[in-house]
Amino acid sequence: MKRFLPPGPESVVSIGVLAVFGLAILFPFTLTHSDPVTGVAKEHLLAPGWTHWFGTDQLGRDVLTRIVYGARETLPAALLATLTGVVLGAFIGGLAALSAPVVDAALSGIIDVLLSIPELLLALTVVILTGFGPVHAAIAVGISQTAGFARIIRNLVRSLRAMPYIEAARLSGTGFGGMIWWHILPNAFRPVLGLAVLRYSMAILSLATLGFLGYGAPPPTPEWGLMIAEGRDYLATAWWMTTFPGLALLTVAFATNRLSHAMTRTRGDQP
Amino acid sequence: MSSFRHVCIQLIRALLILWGAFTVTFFLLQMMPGDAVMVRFMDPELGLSPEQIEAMRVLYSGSSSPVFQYFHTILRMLHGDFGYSVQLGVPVRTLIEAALPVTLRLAVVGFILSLVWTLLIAIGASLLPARPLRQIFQAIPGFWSAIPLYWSGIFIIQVLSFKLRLLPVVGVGPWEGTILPALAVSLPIAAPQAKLLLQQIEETERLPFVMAIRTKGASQRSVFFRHILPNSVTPCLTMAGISFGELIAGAIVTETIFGLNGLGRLTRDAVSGQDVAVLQAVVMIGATGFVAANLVVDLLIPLINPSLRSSAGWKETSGS
Amino acid sequence: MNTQRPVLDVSHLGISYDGKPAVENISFQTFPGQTMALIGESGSGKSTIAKAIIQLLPPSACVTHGIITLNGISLPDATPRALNAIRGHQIGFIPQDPSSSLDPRLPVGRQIEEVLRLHTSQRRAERRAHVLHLLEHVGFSEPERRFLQYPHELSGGMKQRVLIAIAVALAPPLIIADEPTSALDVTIQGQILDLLDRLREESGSSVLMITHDLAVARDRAHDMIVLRHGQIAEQNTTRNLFENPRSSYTRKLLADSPAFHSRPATPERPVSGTQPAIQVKDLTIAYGSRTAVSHLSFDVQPGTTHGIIGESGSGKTTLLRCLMGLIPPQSGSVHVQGKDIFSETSAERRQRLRSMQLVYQNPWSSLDPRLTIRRIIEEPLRNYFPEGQAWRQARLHDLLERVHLPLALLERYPSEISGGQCQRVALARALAAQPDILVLDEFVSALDVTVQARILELLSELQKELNLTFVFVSHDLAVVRQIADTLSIIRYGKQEEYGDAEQIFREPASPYTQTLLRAIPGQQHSGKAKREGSKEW
Amino acid sequence: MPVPAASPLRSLPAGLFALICALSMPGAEGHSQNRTITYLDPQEHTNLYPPAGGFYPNGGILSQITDRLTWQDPTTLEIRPWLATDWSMNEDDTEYTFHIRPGVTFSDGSPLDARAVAQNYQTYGKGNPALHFPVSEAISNFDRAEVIDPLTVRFHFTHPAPGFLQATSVLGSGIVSPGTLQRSFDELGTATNIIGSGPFVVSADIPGKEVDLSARKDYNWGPENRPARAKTDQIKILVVPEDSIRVGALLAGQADIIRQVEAYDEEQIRHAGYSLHAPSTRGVNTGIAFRPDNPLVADIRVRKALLHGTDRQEIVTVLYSENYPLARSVLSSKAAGFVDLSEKLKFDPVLAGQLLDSAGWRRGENGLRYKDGHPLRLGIHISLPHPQNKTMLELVAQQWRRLGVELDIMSGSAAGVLLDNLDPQRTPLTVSEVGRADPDVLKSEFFPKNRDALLQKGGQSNKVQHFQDETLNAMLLDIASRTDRAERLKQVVAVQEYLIDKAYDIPLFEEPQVYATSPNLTGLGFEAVGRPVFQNVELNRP
Repeated sequence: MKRFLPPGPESVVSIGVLAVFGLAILFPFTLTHSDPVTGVAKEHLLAPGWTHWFGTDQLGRDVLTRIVYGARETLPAALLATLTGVVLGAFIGGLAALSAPVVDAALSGIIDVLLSIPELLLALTVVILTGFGPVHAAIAVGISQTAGFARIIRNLVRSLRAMPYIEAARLSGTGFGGMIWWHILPNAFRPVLGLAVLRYSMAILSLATLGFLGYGAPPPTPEWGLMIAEGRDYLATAWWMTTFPGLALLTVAFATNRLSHAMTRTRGDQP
Repeated sequence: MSSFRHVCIQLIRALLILWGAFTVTFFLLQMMPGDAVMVRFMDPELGLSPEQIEAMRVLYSGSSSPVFQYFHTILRMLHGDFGYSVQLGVPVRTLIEAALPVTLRLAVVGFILSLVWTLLIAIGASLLPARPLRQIFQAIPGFWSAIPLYWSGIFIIQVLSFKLRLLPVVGVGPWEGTILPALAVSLPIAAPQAKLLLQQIEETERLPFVMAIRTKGASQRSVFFRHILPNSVTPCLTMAGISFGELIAGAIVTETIFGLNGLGRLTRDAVSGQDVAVLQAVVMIGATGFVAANLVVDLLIPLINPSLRSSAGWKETSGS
Repeated sequence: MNTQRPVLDVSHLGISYDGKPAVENISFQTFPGQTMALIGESGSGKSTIAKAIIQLLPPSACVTHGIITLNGISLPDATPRALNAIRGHQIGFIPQDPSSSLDPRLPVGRQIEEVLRLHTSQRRAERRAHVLHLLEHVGFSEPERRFLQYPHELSGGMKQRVLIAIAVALAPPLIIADEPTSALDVTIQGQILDLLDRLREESGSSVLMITHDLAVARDRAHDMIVLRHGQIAEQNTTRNLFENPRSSYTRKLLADSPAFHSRPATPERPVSGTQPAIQVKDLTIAYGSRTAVSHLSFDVQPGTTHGIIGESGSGKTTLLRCLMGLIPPQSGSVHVQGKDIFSETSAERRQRLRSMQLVYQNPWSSLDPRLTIRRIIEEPLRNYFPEGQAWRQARLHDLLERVHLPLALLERYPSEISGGQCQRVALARALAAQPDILVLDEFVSALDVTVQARILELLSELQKELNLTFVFVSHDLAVVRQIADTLSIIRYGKQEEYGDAEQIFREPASPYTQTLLRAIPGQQHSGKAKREGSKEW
Repeated sequence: MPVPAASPLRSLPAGLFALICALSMPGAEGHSQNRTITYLDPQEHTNLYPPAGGFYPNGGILSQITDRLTWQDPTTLEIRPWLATDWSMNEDDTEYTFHIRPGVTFSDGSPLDARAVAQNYQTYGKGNPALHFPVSEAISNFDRAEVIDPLTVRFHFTHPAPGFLQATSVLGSGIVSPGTLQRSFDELGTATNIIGSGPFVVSADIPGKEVDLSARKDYNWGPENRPARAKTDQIKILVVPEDSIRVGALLAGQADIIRQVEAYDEEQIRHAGYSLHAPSTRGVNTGIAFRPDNPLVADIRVRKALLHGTDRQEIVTVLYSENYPLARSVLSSKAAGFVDLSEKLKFDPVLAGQLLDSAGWRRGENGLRYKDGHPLRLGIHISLPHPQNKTMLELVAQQWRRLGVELDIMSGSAAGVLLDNLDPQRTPLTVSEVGRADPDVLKSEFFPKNRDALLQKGGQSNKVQHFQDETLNAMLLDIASRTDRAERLKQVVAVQEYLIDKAYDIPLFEEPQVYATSPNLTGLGFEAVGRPVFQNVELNRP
């Protein structure tokens, strides 16, 4: 594992931050004791203070609690989105890079077509086609990211294919399957992982954008994008409602971004 | 001769991509549940009977098969006719004519601003005297790409317009009204560009010729501006081409927040109202922007980088 | 020793990288009009010393002690501004790799002009005239045209001339030449060194030449310092060093340098008679409209070594790939063990590929960085032989022993072992397929002479024990001379000469071969530079 | 030493700053005298065919550019003359005769006479299928219009139409030029195509962004409280969907009037010295209507339980302000025929629990109620036009959860929501509200051929299996056709009681339209249903 996770203060801090949010996903009740869905209506719109660190929202729900439980909605969904994008992208991109030039040209053309359609618009269309909801939104974001992944993976695999050690392996009698399994996959794994981590932070933002535009989880789900979207109406009255979920989003996205940065940098073997 | 051939090939490729984008969206939109006629005329405010609604539907979309409509729509679009917005009751062309300048202004100003940021970040990260300062500049792209656009937009309005009263956001002229949204949209556009530029600068700095130039007695600043920067911008151009297409997607959010009535707002309303003709037109505009930006970049790269004059291709150089 | 005032005075220099000492206690002086050579293998610290002198060490390096003065000015104490005024003006620097040492984006004239712009108050027109003069001075015949050309339009030798023009533009008292010719073909190498000698004589500059090549140093330097592990192994005049080396390390270096030895006498091996292992007939290979190789023919007898010599761009790599069957020829044929390799069935092809292994030039890029050495060597064993785990294990140990590698290496990754070890692994992998023929592509070019000598010994040993046939491709005549029985010399894809190796070395028939042989460094003595570099090539 | 070509390090940020400063100047001091009044509306207008004026942004424009035959006094709800100087009707309300004021012209110069009025009503009352004009929901039983003389017009009805007089005063009955009605329906999406006789004329329409109004200098035929020309020359109606931007822009002096101020922002607006206006919409109160076709709410005990299990007071206190009075009936307290039914709407969670128990819904492990293994889970879609509707539903959900009932708040694409709302199985509940100052409003909301809030068989939806309430429908028809005003109002009371007794609707609060204006602006008036009237608006220099 140490071959994949580089040391260094930056990645340690990033991993630490992500671990806290991981804790929020797995055991939210260790971080907060309130109910994320039902609030005390009388205590609505309270400013941050000792009892409510991040204040309360318009229904008297603790904003911190909603952020903690919101991690559960936003982060796994982003993971699903990224996985969808990576798997589809790796399939299309890998297929293109490993196929005959004609197939490669055709697939590359398809990739370009998908790239030319604005990502968000594609995601919105897919959500409307598949129906609203967190899972559908995640898949939509994944599909909208697929083309980008596919292109990068195609170029990566093509450059790997040109490496002397691939030819050396073929001269050592390794077949096509063996070449992919033993040589291409292990060598593509880390760059793709680094890329996926970067895309993960983008997926978080895209999902939050869908939530913001009203295509994500239904209320009263404490989804971050939705919280920011709702909170902005209260900006003049209750700044904390949009500020803190925004900061949470920023923190996670920044941490994953830096992690990806650290991962792709070490040993400089980025594609 | 070969460069003419190259341009021709790229043009044909661009047209194929446009055709592909049209086809994909046409059938995606056909698959949507319900339609714009329903969304608009089933509104209880209008109190129309189901029979009347059905009559409306026949009027708008005709009763022909999707395949016929597909060819019909292509032919229409080739003549510059984008059809009729069911939702707003206006020809799509009128809508686009009103919306496109707004978004183009936003895109152009935002894009220029993003280039300014990119350059400033690169300069700061390379030339500032103190190492911690340089590191802060190096972290900016990651930080900016982590900011949700709608969130920064909200804060830009609240702080710059309402608190500091620098610029009004409502009832202002087209260019003035573009500045704040362009500022908001420029951050996420600048982030990946700056990240790539920093990466390239780092790579260029490792190249032997940089060391060779230092041995001539050139100062750090002179080496940076005369050699490192010009040698690092090529891949960023590619990225810039791609990000131009994303500006339109970014516009959906920005225009919602800033109350601009450009393509983004049009798109958003068209999506929720399932106004297929409008969506189709928007996709074609976005795709055209994307393809055109890439063509321009493709033709620009050899001008900037003499060693690529014989063989240029943005396909291979694009990255994350 | 020398009564003149030294140009450069280095004393007790110590440098460390991240706290680990890289260079210790180095002291030397250079004098006007003289060439001082710093000799050493990779990692000996020679480039570090050069960078310390010009004060361009990477941030991780740090000068721990010692003094560096240039004409009495202490360089480590100079301000950045003062240093910029010294670099290029007082110190000219000729970098190692001409192909990557010019800004690819600017015409070369502009790049020469830059040094004038930085250090003189000349106006534009004056600078231009100066640059044109310099271009002419370093041997360009059409300076006006060259001025506007981009680096990618020039050959390696031309680029090196441009870099020399930059270094000598302001006639600096000190010129540091960091491996100035190691990336160039042997014929061009001589011309460049001649040029450098001429300029030194004209300007009276002091030259500090950094090189790994004893032969080059012998031809050009007045004094020499042999470095080993960051310390001075020997400091001597060139004559003394070669005639009477004091340190054992110098003696070992001299012994391992192929340039100073002809081939050790080997028992006469059959050069003709039996069926050739490889038979190439009238082979022509084209890439698109360009002909890379034309009308090549040679035979290789089993158990012998055929050397193929060519400078860069001669088509030797193309030939080799065709030999392996990786690219088809336009005309002509290749027979391996009597069979035409372009009309074989896929089963035959698989069988031939097993018995004919290719070993690559770059030690690292031909080994998959994500696999352990064990996995790498096992690959052909798994693919070609159905035997089980135990057999493979035994075979693995046997192979490792054959290439003289310790068992401990098995679980390491390629990035964790040295270049020489990598080449041994590559050799073991090739041998694992139990081949009859090994095709070796610039197999030892990237290695230090001492390592190179060991690998060459290993090859001879393996050939004897396993009765292997070698095709040995190289640009280095001295190395090929050590190992080849027969020889092809190719130039621009055409065969210049083919025949018995000793015969060719003794009595070269083609003028090109004669030029090549003459250009081998180590045959002349310092100061006696031949005037060949004045004409353009 | 050579001098480097440039030092962007220093000059760039400075230049940028200068640029921003330079550009910010006009914004900071741009308020010239006699300037245009800026009105911010959260939504853009859609089709401006006058009968579609019920949509607020449409109403906001139509009420400035069109006049009606009559004017309804917002305080007394009395019908007063406007374009019609006087009128008469026959015994059974099947014939109405109006005398048109002489000298009125449309903004294109053509005369507004009996012929024009007749053509308007013919279109509103019967629609125009050829040009796709639908029928106005305000006009029932219309037969034909007859031009008696150039300034006299008579309308004939198939059945008694007692609501017609009031209907001539609503926004949906604004008179437009005959030329406007000869355009196709779709062309009326462009505001400049609407030619009316009102105090303002549309001078520009930038779709989705802006509608500019300029005053008609020759206007002198307004109703009695505002007879003369408009006090301001220019009104700019801007579309600004973001709540926080409308409020912020108002407070930052970038706008003069804003519509739709949410309750939580009222405090700071008042605090900053700005004025709030909250005209009532006087119709059916905002509430939650049941679709009894869905078996879950077919049982009156369940509906009653939810009615009594909803803490309406908490909703009003927590989410809204005094501008949102607690509903005391299905109808607004300011509507004609209102009856106070507070006693029947009491919050009583104990009773609610008992009712649910008796209906067979037992609490399960997790606190939710189950019957035959199925949870009591009711779906509802958010109704975006209503203030804080999503938050309100979340609060209702929070309250119902204590009863053991799960309120499933759904979202979806516009088409999906429409389809869902027509399917009682998916949406046993819907948010109901309609603004109109006439008792007919009850019919508009609940009658199967109208909005059909309860979704009856034979109504708007073909998904309904059984539910039909003939009693209710008969009562609603009765209101629409009863001629005697007192009798009519009695029937209105009966319908309100019936709706609550059957627990078809949970009325929550009386919905106002909340506007805020800058302190130096005066003269903002309102229609009977809360649409703004800009005729008397003017800015007083501070």
